[in-house]
Amino acid sequence: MRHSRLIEALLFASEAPLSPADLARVDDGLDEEQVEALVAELKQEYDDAERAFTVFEIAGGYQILTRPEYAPVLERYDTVPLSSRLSTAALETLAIIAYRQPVGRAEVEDIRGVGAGGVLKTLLERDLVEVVGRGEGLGRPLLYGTTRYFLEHFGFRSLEELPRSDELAVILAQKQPEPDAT
Amino acid sequence: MRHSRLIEALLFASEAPLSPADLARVDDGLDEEQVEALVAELKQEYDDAERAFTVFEIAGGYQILTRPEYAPVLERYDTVPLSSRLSTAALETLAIIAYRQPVGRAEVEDIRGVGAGGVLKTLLERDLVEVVGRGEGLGRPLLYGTTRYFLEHFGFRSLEELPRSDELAVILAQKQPEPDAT
Amino acid sequence: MTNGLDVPPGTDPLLVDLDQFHGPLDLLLHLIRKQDIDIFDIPIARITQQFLDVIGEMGRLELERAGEFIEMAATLVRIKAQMLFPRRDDEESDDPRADLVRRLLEYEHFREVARALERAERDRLRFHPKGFVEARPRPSLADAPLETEWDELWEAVLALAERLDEPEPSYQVQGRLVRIDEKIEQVLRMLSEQQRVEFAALVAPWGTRMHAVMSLLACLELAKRSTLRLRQASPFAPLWLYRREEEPDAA
Repeated sequence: MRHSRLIEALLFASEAPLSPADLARVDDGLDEEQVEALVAELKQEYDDAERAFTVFEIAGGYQILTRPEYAPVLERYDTVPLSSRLSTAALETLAIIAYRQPVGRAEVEDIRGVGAGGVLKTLLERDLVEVVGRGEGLGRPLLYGTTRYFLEHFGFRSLEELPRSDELAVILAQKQPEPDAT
Repeated sequence: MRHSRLIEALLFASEAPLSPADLARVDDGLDEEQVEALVAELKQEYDDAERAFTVFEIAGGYQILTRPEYAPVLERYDTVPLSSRLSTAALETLAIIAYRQPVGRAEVEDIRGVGAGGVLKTLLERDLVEVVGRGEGLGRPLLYGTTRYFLEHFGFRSLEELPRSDELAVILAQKQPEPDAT
Repeated sequence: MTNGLDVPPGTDPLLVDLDQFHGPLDLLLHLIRKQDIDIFDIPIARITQQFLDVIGEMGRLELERAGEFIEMAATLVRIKAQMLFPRRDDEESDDPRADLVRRLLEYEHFREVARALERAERDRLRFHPKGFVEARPRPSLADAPLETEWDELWEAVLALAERLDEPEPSYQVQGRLVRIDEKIEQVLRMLSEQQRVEFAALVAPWGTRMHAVMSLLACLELAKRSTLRLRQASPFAPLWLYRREEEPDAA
């Protein structure tokens, strides 16, 4: 393992600043001067790559911290209210799950033509969908359905009450694409 | 500021994994799919530069952690916090809750053959399990399930990653009503 | 050897420190596995004696733990007594040991899972998070009430339908095989949330004959397994599925 990476690991995982003497203890072949040179090199790498963090000298030791210009963003982030509306991607995914449940992720992705991993996580976290079983086939994919909270939130007593119309025929009828169809 | 660096700052400054939805909140112009692409890019940069840390997918989110090969070095330093490990009683109780959730205390005690009050209290305090509802029947017993932190603690991306074994199928099947012998 | 075990000295299964056991099932499993006993044919008299011998040494155990071991001892003694009654050969399922074996296997399984969790924990602890983080509130979606209304979702539905509109839209659900086990899962799920479900509600989301037939077969199968009860006040009246234990007049 390279000395510079040992130092990087230590600076990252320590809860307090580490002095050159502390860092030199990591390997018999290291002295404080070498440590200082390696830390300077590390800082240069972070600066060149414009990382959001870099090495700071604090209380006679070194510590990796985010750059000060990110402080306002981080602070604002903590106070920004969480989005209380679903994104378009989430709405579409929820629509497909509501009308085609139980349905696997692959089928949702086929219909929307894009990955659904992140969106599914959001819907699960929001308790709007849940895993309702496992499908057949490779890896027995998880099948998703809507939750009781989904019905409550949108004011339905049962799935039966979801509006249906001729326009929806396609969503309802879209065949699951065969894996071997080209 | 570049989106990728905003995300880097957030991941770096967070003590817990952040989901794509969490990260997307940092800027109105970001959606979850873009976040996922940016995180993948960030991870690639860390890997290319052979940083001592990189981005890991854990508990439905992302977290920057040191690579495991640095563990022996880090554990020699008392400035690196050590997480305490769970007792066998706690692990057994968690195993049952993880697979049987939502599950009441009585079922946990029945399976282990010992009282579970003290262990459950510890698991609740450590945020590894939570009350997820109430069961039917006498006294409407509290039902427990695992938390997101449970996934974090064991490094699982989701409950799907729980260890599985061939016997598990047998045990879970037994939970279903027995088919008639006739 | 005083306990009459035919095991070599030094591996005496009774030479155990009770503190290392996490309950009576753990101890029983130890006795069975250490002696290579077939768990489906436990020599109950011998195991009971060994179990009693071990807990005879447990004076130093605190009362609560002692209770758990004594309860198991009582169970073993009861099984032993039942084994003395002659059984008819055709009554396999009446083996008084059956429930104990089930519990032992179940516990052994979760003990294995716990070991796997322990390994996962050990592996996870090799990845170190950032040591110093400033205190920041942990964001969680659960803190933000969902404001999306149905009309927004409905618009997404319609937009999606339009986008998917093929030259020859088919107005029938087709192609997707309906499986009885999917239906069984669906029924079980609905009955876990509600005490009773109208059959029509099961079929409504799909509304095709194949779904109706498979749903009905699923219900009949579950009724046969005594998981649910079907009720219809009169012919052509709505058919209701009741969760079995919720049945008011169930014994």
